[in-house]
Amino acid sequence: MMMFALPALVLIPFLGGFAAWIAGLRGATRPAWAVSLVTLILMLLVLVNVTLASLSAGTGGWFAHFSMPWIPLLGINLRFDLDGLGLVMLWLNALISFPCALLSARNVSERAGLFHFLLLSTIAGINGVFMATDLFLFFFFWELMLLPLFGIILIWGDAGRQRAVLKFFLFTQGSGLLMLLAILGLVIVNAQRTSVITFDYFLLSQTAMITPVAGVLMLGFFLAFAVKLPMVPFHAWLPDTYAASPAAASILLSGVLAKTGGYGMIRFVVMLFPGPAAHLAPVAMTLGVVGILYCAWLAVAQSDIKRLIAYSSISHLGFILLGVFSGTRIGMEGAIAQMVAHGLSTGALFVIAGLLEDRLGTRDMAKMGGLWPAMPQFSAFAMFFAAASLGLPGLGNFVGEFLVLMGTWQVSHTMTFFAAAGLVLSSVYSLTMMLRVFFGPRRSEASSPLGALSVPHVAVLGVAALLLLALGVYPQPVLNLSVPASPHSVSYAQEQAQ
Amino acid sequence: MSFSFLPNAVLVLCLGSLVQLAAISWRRHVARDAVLCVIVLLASLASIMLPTFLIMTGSLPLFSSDSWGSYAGALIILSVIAIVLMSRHGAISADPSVNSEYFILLTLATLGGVAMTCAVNVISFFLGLETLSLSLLGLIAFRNERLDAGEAAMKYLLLSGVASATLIFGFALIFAETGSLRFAMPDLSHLPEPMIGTMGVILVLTGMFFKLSAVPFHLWLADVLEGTTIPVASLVAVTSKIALFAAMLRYFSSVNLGVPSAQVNEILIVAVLSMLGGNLMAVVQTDLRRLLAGSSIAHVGYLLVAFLSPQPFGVASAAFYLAAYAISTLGVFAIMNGVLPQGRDIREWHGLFRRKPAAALAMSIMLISLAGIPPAVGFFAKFYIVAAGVSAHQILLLFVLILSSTIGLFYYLRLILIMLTPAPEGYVSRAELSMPTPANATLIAVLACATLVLGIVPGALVDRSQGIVVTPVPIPVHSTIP
Amino acid sequence: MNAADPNGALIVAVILFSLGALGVLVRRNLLFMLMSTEVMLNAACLAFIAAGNRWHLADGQVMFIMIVAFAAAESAVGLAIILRMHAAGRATLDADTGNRLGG
Amino acid sequence: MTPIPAIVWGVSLVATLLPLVIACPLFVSIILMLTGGKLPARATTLLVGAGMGLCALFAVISAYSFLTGPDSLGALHVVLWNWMQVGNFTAQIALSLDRLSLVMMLVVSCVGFLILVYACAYMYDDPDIARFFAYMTLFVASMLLLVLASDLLAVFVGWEGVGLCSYLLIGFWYGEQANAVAARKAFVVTRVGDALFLLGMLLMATAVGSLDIPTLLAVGPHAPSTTLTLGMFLLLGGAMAKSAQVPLQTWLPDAMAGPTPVSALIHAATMVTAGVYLLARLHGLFVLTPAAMLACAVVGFVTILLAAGSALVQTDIKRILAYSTMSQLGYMYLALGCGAWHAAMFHLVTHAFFKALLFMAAGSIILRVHHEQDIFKMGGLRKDMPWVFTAFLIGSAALAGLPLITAGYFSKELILGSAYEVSPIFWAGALFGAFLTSIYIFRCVFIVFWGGHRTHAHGRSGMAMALPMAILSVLAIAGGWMEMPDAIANVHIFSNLLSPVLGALPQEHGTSLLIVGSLVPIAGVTIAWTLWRPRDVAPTPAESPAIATLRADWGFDTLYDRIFVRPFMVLAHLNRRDFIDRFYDLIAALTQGSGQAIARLQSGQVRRYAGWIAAGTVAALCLAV
Amino acid sequence: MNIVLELYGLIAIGATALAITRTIPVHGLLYLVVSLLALACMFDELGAPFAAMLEIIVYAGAIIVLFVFVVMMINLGQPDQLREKGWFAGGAWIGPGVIAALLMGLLVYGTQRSTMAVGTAGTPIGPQQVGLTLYGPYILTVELSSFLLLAGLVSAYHIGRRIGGKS
Repeated sequence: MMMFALPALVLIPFLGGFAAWIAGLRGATRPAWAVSLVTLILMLLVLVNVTLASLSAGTGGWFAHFSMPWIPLLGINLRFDLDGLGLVMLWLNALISFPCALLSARNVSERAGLFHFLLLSTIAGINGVFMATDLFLFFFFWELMLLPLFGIILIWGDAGRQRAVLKFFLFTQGSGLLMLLAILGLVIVNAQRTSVITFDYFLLSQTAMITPVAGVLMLGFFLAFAVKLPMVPFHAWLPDTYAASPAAASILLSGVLAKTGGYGMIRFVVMLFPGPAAHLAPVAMTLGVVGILYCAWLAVAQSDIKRLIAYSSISHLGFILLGVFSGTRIGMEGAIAQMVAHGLSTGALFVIAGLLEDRLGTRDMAKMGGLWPAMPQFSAFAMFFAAASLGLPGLGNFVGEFLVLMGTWQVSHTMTFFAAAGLVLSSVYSLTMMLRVFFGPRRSEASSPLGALSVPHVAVLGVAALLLLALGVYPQPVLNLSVPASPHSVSYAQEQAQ
Repeated sequence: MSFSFLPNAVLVLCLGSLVQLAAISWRRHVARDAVLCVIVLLASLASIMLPTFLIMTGSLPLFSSDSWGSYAGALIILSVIAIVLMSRHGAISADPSVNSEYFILLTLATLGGVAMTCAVNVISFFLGLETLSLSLLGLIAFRNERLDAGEAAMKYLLLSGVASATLIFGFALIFAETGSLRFAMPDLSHLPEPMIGTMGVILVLTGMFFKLSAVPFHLWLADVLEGTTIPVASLVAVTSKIALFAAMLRYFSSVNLGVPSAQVNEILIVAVLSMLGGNLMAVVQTDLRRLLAGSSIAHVGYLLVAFLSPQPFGVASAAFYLAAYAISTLGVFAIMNGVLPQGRDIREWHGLFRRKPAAALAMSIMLISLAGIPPAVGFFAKFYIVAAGVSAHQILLLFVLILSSTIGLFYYLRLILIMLTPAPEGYVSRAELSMPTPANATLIAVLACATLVLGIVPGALVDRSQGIVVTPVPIPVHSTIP
Repeated sequence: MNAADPNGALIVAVILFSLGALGVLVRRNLLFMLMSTEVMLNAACLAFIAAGNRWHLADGQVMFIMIVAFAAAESAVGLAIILRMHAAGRATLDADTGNRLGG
Repeated sequence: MTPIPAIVWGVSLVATLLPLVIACPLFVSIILMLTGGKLPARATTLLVGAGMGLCALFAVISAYSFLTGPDSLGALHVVLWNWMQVGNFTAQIALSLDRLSLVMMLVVSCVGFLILVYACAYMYDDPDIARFFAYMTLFVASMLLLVLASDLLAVFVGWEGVGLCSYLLIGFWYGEQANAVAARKAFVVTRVGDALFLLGMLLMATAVGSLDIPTLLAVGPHAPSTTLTLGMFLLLGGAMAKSAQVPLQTWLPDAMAGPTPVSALIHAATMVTAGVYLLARLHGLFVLTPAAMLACAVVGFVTILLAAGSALVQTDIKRILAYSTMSQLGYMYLALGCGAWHAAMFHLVTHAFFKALLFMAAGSIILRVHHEQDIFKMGGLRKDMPWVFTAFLIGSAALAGLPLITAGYFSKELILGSAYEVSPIFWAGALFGAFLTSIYIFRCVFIVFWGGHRTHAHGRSGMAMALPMAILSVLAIAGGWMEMPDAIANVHIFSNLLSPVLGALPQEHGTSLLIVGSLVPIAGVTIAWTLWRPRDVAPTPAESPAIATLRADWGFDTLYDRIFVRPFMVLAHLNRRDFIDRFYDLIAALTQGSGQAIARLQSGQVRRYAGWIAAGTVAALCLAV
Repeated sequence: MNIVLELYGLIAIGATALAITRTIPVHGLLYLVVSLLALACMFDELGAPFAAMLEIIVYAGAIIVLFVFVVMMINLGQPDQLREKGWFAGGAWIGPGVIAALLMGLLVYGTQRSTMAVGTAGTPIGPQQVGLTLYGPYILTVELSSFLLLAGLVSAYHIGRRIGGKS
């Protein structure tokens, strides 16, 4: 059962997507929506099952495994393995995918079937990324998950989407090709040493390499993940893309997709190339800090609410970079916690931004203002997530940021100092957003009746808020569970030998 | 023991063209001729699998029967079958009653192409090449009432004349230096004065690059694709390139291309220029065919990366890439031909997803494949090529490849994007949507499925391509008079 | 009979080849361009004959025959195209003007 | 293995009640948030009253049983759960009750209770009363967590929590842009301190391996002294921002934009004193770092004078009180810097009493004169509202430190004495500050309550407002009697209470200081009377550029605006489109341009095409040569 | 050294140079015929009498005549001639001249370095020998060349044919 759970996590959303597409062919929105929801619930059930099985296996190791030959001549297998990190990321993906599907009903009035197909395909691809341990398979999913998203943004996106989407794609694909180079380089180096062509993560992790080669190979991986994360100065695609995306896509992008970059950094940069990664760490951390400050600074000046959230998102992701490369356990845990918390909080903020755009017909904050009395419940949620985003202790983001800072402090005091300055700036932009959107006198443009929140919205935002709160006050289960397993994990090697 | 033979496919195609001629001389019937053409092509395809029919012993080897030749020959024949399927009688010429020649020329072009891929002697290669060229000329100018077609043919004629002359001049220099007409790059290190041999090889390369349309010998391609009909354009862009690339690979198979030399440097520079130039050129095109010309040039550059990488990946990845390229490019042309034959301006393609979703989806799959994104076959093909390049440590080429494929992404995706969005305000469409013929529709469906299936399960083709070897061209016993 | 020097013939071939190339590059009249390609082919023929002489092989002449066959076919097709374009309304034989393809 | 969170429910009564002290206001807050303003005002006030009453009751009971309990000299530790545990770093959500936190808990819960009762009346007619009390009770809960938490990181939760509530409450009337801007300013400025606090915690955690305060106090002294000094400076920075000390004081005057009970609770009695409390809790480490202590004293000293100077020329009654709060906090910092922990804590307590009282009285005035806050538009209110007058007078007297009868007198004397011990300059400055204090507060009293009517007062303050004021009035007078210098009476209830935690009260000084200290406030009041006693002409505020600067907080605001805020914002707006993005645009344009150039090669002229072929061949031949 | 060969070579070069610079097509063609005849003589000198005959018969006799036919059919007049003259104005020569000169220089440089020993040269390779080679080892290429000619034939036939309204 556990054996097939992993491929099922990819196949279920994909097949469900097909079913949704077929269900939506008649033009009705409802059936496709329902199929999509059922699929997600099914996926969640499988995930629960996997989690329960994993919990009994203890932490820090590999929980589940699946392998099947794919292109045997090149040593390429359909290989999935699951460790704590992957499991936590899968959960994040599953949680984020619900609002995407739930809240789509409003924006997506036509071709809903196609929308759900694309959405679920993206989710399937992301699931694959989080589990694949064959490097070719990983790369396959890595590229694959973007394609449906491309469609979603293009078909249902806002003005300027064409430019944005092209930019997004060029950045990610271009860097992806660098990663492909690195993967192949690793495979070839390994093949020269062992005369076996394999793309297996575990086998490749044992490749002995001379430093310059390893460094160059690592750089290929690093750049691909740095673009996806994104790291300054490769962030230019993100604000445009987030701003132009429909709500569901921006939730997915900010909530999960960016985290694939962080995930990759951990699994394929730090774990696979520990030595070179340590050499790169000062650069990566500096760029992380620069990103934290620079993008927070940019966020302050934005008038488009989605762009503001987008820049704030990059700023927060700098902490992930910082934590991953701090080289400390605590920093790494912090980075993982930050990924989860940031996924939830930014995802929720995009739900809010999407709703605002929906109700007001604009994203320009200059045309908003004084919305609190018109939509108190909604505004309270916004306040909550703004507080989470500025790192209020007691909410999930703080745990991540604190642990990251703690990890960083052990490495560099200066960097920690500047990163902490980012906390001040985060309060500036978060509160500026609150000020310009919800406080102050009511703008005349925004005087149309805004209405109450729908039940799905309340549910989504409420669940996100509860999870953030839970993560904030009792993060220990996540911290325990999310320990990334080493490719050299002894117990796993034994298990494989049997 | 040396022996001479005619490859089965060549033989079948020769006979087939005669049969077609005879059929025409009996009575003209266009549909019959088309069917006949397909039958001939299928027969030649089948004959590739069979042992050689016609062997003459004790003679000079003119053709080889290795797996590379069979594979490339099969690809050529399959691509021509696809081209026959996408040919619509109304579009080939103004007066469909004369279309019988069209099919004969297609058969002859196939004949030339297959002969080239198997040729191991300069003379047989030359004849194959020129048979293909002359047939192409006739096909390019087939709608001869059009000035466009005439101009395209004229350009092709003049430039290909120059290129052919250069090519054979190069052969002549090599012949003068080595005294051999073996179709294999001479081992220059054993020559007393290698420079003239090197110059000969470079002149030969000029001729080959011209036919491959590699930068800077590429300028004719866009004009020819623009000037002729869509099926012929795909013949130029796909079939003739496969044939030439196959021959070129055979020509250089006997030398180690990992060792730097003048000709290796030239190929390297041309590869870099082709990848960059083709993609950069395509970025700014507004005419779909010229855009595809740029794309085709760029793909030649990618192929050259595989070309420069030694065994085991080099040949296998080139073989795979040729198939992927053929499938995807033919797919694009087939869709153009079937859905929007007048859709030269890319703005005509706006909103195709709304107007013809299936065709637009197929087109997107093809473009994704050309761009090298999973799950289409082009992804694995590019992966394979990069693997070959990495194993050969072609750092420069790989970086250029990555840079240029990123540029390439831009225009492929822009096309998809255009199909997804409605036409801009004020653009008056002149092209009309047409209904693809059943044959064309089938072709599109088959190609789209092939793109996806081979993309997801490339194993079978990988196994096939890994098994391909280019047997070294035999050193002939000199053609002394018996 | 004196022994002919294939080397000298080769130089003549090279010069002829370059002259042919010059003709293609410099002439705007399609007819002359076609003629120039014939010159280039001729140069190649000469080179083959000279090489055949050097190695005392008949292969050079065989190749010559093939080239002549090709030259004949090519000029026939080329002239046919020129005639057809003329008939289809292209005003002059100028290769530089009246082009519809390009850009 | 997953460690099971260690929830150790204490067997004792205190251990059970202590979490409830925090939980009561928290639950009230959650209920109010979840009901989303649908509760009627009466239900809301009842709920708040009950919740806060229970909170105060539990606090008192637990304080009583702690003091009477077995380990009343030590600390009681209640571990609720393991917050996070990574590697060898552990943070717990744990409460600890010792005598220091006990005092603070009592102040917060009891004063908080009184102010919330007052607020029930004050805010009764506001349509958003539920939101108001949701924030207020959340604030109380956060403040109690801050006070009781045993782990610095948990303290930080409360620390930021009160900051957030302060932000929300300053911006409570968000309809006015200015209020929301003031709220943001308050949060951001204190956030600067929070960042420093966080850095200090990181440093301590790294040096000590734990943020648990008892561990810190036990292990911390063994840390290298530079580390310790740096850590203390960072924590001091955090405390200063929270307590609005120079140079991070600019947010407090603007924070008066919130409803007056907010000012009373947050910006006078509790939150702003959190810094003082924090430093007092860490006094064991603080005392080891003389540099940090000196800095603390200097900061307090400067703040006393600057704030008193500003208060002297304010026209807004709440701003006068705000500056006076800053000034009084300055006294506490001076005391901390001088190592007079008892004095600082004592002043904290008395200040909480009289400043809350002053704010309540001011609030009552404001409410009854149609939300007029300019003192020069008031006048002669003595007769309209005698009870409020009395309360305000008592508060003012305590603030000015009128000798013997006010609580402020005793706490201030204690500080003055210890300041003299460290440096006579500190003493003299603080004394001068006291002089200014009595002038500015009685200037306010005389202008507002004497003279002719310049505004019309209406209505009456209800019981719910009067009672808390009455209680606080009593405390503002009698609170001081807990601790008297030996020269007056040998009463040391307060210092005895805290001695087990803070150590013994230092040696007392002669009566000469005491006498000088007693005369100065009286002199101040006299001067105030001569300057602002009722005359025929209505008093007007003095105007001159110097005074305007003084009134505008000595120009700090403008300065910060010029050197920090404006360059930051202007540059940010200039770079709004992100120059890195432009760089990529440039690359795109280059690509496009080279594409155009390459496409232009295809001129359509076959000669040129042939030319390129020939040129390519020539170039390749060059390779061969 | 073979003075005769050099002489023929010079004639061929001169005639070719004149052929490609004429303004009147028929003049150009006539010079081309001279060049071809000189080449034929060179072939003969190089021991390829059969090739020399073919050169005269097929090239000069058939192909050039084809050109002459076309020139006659197109019937270019005086204006074309004047225009051709105009095209020869100075600047037009620079680029092509440089490229061609470079091409020639490089190739001459390359061939000059070659030390071509005169092997068994001198004995001509007669028609019989050529015939035996052509119909011996190269028999299949003869067969293929017929298809080359077929392709040329079909192409030329189709292109030359009138289609559409004019017919």
